[in-house]
Amino acid sequence: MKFNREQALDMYTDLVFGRAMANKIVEYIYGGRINGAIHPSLGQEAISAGILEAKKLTSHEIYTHCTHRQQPLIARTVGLDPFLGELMNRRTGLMKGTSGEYHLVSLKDNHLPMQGILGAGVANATGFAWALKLDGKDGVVVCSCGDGAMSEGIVYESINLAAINHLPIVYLIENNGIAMSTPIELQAPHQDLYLRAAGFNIPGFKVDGNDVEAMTQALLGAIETAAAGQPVLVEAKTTRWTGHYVGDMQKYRDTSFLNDTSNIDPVVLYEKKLTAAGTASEQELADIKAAQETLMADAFQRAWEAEAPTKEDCVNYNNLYSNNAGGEL
Amino acid sequence: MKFNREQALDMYTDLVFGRAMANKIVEYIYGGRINGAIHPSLGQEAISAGILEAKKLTSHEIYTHCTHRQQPLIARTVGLDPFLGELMNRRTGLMKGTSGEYHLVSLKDNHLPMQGILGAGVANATGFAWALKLDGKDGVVVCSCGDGAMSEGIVYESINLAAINHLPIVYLIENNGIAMSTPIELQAPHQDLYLRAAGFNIPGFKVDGNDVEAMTQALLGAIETAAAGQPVLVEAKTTRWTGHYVGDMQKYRDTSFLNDTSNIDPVVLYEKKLTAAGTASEQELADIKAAQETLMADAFQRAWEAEAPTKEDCVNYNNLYSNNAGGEL
Amino acid sequence: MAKMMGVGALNLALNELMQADPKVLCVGEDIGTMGGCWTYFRGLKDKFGSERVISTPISESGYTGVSVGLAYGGYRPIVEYMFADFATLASDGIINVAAKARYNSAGALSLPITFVFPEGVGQAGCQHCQTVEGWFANVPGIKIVAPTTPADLRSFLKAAVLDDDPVCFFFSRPCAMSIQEEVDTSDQTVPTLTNAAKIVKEGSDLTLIAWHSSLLKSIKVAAEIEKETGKSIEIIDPRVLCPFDKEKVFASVRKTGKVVIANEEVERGSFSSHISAWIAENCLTDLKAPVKRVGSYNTCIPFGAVEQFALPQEEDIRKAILSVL
Amino acid sequence: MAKMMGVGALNLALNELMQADPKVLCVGEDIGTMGGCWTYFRGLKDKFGSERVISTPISESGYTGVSVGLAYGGYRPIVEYMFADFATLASDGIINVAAKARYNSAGALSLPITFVFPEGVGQAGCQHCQTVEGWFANVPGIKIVAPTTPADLRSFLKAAVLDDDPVCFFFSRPCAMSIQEEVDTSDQTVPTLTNAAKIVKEGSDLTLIAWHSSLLKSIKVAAEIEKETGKSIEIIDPRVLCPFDKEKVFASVRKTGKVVIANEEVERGSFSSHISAWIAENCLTDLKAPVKRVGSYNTCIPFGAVEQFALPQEEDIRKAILSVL
Ligand SMILES: Cc1ncc(C[n+]2csc(CCOP(=O)(O)OP(=O)(O)O)c2C)c(N)n1
Ligand SMILES: Cc1ncc(C[n+]2csc(CCOP(=O)(O)OP(=O)(O)O)c2C)c(N)n1
Ligand SMILES: [Mg+2]
Ligand SMILES: [Mg+2]
Repeated sequence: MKFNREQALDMYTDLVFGRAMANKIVEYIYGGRINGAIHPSLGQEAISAGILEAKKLTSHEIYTHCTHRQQPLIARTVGLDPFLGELMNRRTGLMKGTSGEYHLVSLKDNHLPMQGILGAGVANATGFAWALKLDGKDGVVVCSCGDGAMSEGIVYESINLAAINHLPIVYLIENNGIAMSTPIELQAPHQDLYLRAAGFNIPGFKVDGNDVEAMTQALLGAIETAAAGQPVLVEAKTTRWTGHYVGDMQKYRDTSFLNDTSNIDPVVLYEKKLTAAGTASEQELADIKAAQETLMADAFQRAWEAEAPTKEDCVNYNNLYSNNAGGEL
Repeated sequence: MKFNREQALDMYTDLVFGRAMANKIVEYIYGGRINGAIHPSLGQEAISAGILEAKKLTSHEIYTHCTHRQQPLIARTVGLDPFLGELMNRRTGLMKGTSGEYHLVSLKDNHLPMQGILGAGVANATGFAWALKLDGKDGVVVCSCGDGAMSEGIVYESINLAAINHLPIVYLIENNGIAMSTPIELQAPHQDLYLRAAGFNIPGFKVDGNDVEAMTQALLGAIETAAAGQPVLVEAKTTRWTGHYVGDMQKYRDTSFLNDTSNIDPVVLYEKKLTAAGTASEQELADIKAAQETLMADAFQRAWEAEAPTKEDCVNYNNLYSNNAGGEL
Repeated sequence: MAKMMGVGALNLALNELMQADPKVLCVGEDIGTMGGCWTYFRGLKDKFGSERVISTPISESGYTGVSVGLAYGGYRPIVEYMFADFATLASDGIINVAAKARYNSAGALSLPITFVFPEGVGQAGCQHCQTVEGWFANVPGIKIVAPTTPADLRSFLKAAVLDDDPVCFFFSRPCAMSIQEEVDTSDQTVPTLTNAAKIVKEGSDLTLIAWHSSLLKSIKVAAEIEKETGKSIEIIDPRVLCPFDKEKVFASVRKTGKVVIANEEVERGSFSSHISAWIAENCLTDLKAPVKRVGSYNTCIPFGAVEQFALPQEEDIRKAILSVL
Repeated sequence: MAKMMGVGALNLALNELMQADPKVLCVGEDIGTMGGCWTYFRGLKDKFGSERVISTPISESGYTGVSVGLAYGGYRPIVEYMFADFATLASDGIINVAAKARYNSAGALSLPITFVFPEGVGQAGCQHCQTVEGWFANVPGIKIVAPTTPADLRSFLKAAVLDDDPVCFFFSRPCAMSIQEEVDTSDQTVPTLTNAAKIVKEGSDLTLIAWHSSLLKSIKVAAEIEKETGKSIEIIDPRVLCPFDKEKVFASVRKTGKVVIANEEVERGSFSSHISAWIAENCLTDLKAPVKRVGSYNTCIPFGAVEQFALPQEEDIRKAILSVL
């Protein structure tokens, strides 16, 4: 598949949007402006960008279930300010800053609920795909899951249900080779997790998760398959650059690969490709990047200055139960 | 592999032991002498018999985790009277008749704990195999699981752990094509469950579960593989003849296949084979069968006449906690 | 009016619910052609199709999570677990996901889903006969419903399903498969889950709070004791445990000053102990005697007919009443 | 003597346990090279090898069941869940399997296994910050241990692991990663799990029962109130919730007649409500005021620093004490 200039610059923009966001998160955390364990997507931006581009290019309505490492995708989907408000516990957040970046949900934006319990959201996303099918809607769920989360049994229960019932869902494994401190070798008896698809009679294949065009293309194909009622498993291979969360010193692994990331950096790789092909000049790309960085810095600043939720926001029983069921119950 | 006459008659004896037991269970339940939902092995006797023979012929110490349908294997392993005592809630039972046929455990007999929660015992058996490995013992666990129970996620979590850690365990799927009322088609997207092995990088294959010699041979091979630190998955194809439990009227399926079971009856099939090959005469086989039937009838009668557990047996807090931790706690 | 058992009443409620709203679905094991292990899904698949009566593989965690997803997708799933003991397998989907769903959207989304748990004994031992509402007592975000009689099973199942929040619905298999009752099938009233306790019988000397099998035993025993002693006993069936009808219960306690709570939970950590705590914390000066609880032994349920040894019997309820009356 | 935090004390206990008995194993996520999420497994893998310090895939249900199997196989596993909230995923293995293991062998087998749950807040929201001992209160067959101070964390972890039954061990991450204490490392005494409550401070006007963060707050608040009012407050740290040290607690209540219970559980269905029930059921005539409980709001824990809004604060404990004193 050939992407045109507009599409290419779209993908590039998403890549540098992601990169700018990850860098800002690191900066804010070390600056003491964000608390809690936050999982930046540094080095994995091509996955969010690929999903975003596939969403734009496909004719099917796409719903996404994101991992904790798909912050660029989440922010693009629910809006940057609502995302950052949640990241920094601000009333400007999608959920008024009360329930946090781990649990974002916005059905009106096609952003399915995220769960802090690994694996749990995969089942929810599968159920949502089922609802689309029951409704006779032309929709597909792209459901992401980390390599570590793939060890949870509920993932296989979900895939089994999807396969038997021909649900319109793409399971996307974001395999960055590590789960917190646990390398894939201790997580699975082999590194190719897409091979698990065959046991459940669904197609499965792998793709270079650092190549945004390959990601987009793989997803577009998978989305067609899923839309036709055939769930499918796509494994995107990528690399985690940072610790599990910002602040994690990573004493548990050799990080010398970071000395030269030119072969795995999705941003650099795409810059090379675009300039080599003459699709865009270095200057054009630098301008796009700078624009995203400014946009990001401004948004972070806005979030930083926004007010925090109040105690009433946090312990409001109407946020717990739908009807006035008697306060505390 | 060729089995000698002694081995063949051994297997035949186990087959008719199982058949006699299943028939007696049906008789006792309809006679109102056994309560609760009991799952007879009618038609599936070759699986228990195959495991028993493999246990005898292998040089490795074998521990078994049984399904609820492997009653002949259980009875042979823990003893017929202790088994029947539990089946009928008698003080002669392995657990004094208090905890029932669903939960038999006898480590001294290499019989691993059975759980009434499908899938749970598979994880326990995997852990036991791990203990064998840690101990440096030459032991192998043969861990059975029904086709229905194969839908539980914990099974895959367990297989993954076994595969990564090279545990000495054979996972044996007893695929009788149905789970309670649910046919395999509604349980899995394809009928060959052994194909799930590849996704976890362990060998997997299927075997005719109604052919006792094929069963034995397949298991002997699998046990060697497992003993060498390579977990393996064996799927035995068989057929459930009765309802899920005795009393289940099976309105949910077509049972016309029962009109002619000659091609799936493990007892008849083996009788034909043995007589055709001249290994034994019809009379010899009939004598063996009659002996097992008598033995079974006597054992059932003994159990029936034994006394029930008392209230004190049932609510004894020392059976709940090891040390005198204060009665009710 | 029609005479029916609890399972018949549940079946009626399911028919009514599915008829009224195409978004109502049933999810569970063997609920299709077979009609469920306990018969109350019978006929639904033929009437509403296997798309709405979803018979699942044996994957309790998976189908719990998937059902939550169906609810996010606009459906109103009724999710059955064959035995309440299997709540352990569903507990993540219920406790960590469903119960938090509305909070995690800051009140923007509701999650209408009903988890149905058939509980109580049936000669199947310690992993198939537990009484487990207490396992969910410490979980904000879910409601807990535990009716006993056929008429209540029908109307409170409807109330649970029509409620917009996650509800755990506990019913007693032994009750639902034995006692029969005339049910007014024309009555379409759906009760609210608030203030749901029912004064089964008024009285002034003792408040007897009970549900499921113990409620039936309590009614019988109370009548005998009233005859023997001339005292009068007020019997309350809470029907809904959460939101608990504190008002009606406290009012009764203020009147009688004496309380017995009876059900089949094991004593330690039971829902009945929360009720006991609430009563003592709120009605201390009204109490003329300590609250007395009757429950199962703090041990496992033995297999087979001997299961009765672990459960509270009429004799135990009688003794408890007499000890405080 | 050595000054250490709770996590240091846990690490010391693990070292001592593993050194003393080769059958002791650790099982959990990221406990190998990384030393666990909360640091207390540090150094163990290097010292005892990855065969005994088993770092698992992210499969809580699976490794719970597998650990039970290891215990059947003669080992004594210590099984960690990174966050206590994940207890849902382990609950089948704990509640239906481990808790029933001895009963199901009619007392023939013991199952020595310890499940370790780091709980309490840490700015990670409603699925990572819950306080969950109440979820296990209604389960016969397990013991429940919940120590607070570094010295107690060490000695009660040892007691839990050396106990022959399944034990759920709950500790507070915020406590274990903040307060430091001198621990007498030469003291090898292992306490029993029975009669384990500790009178932290004697007093005669009110019994204050508290654990984890609330215990620390309680000690501070009680001292202030004592100064202000001249009354004396007895503070009890139960340390073990099951078997609960009813004797020591009831004796205190009989002396003081007034009770406040403080911890971070949400109020409804909490372990503290069982304690309240036990006290009222056993010491009714001694009570001069209703038992008062201080817990978290009956809602979810918000994400980030605002989590404090949902938790009991010193001010709440103060108010509760003053309301009954
Ligand atoms: C059920 C569960 N277990 C453990 C955790 C703690 N945890 C959060 S992220 C993580 C690692 C996840 O690894 P992976 O799925 O590969 O995603 P990655 O962080 O690499 O993107 C762990 C162990 C959790 N949140 N939920
Ligand atoms: C977790 C769990 N879910 C459901 C059940 C109820 N149940 C007992 S046996 C059974 C069917 C099992 O089917 P399969 O594994 O194929 O074994 P089979 O009976 O065919 O031998 C079911 C649903 C259970 N015991 N445990
Ligand atoms: Mg990863
Ligand atoms: Mg089967």
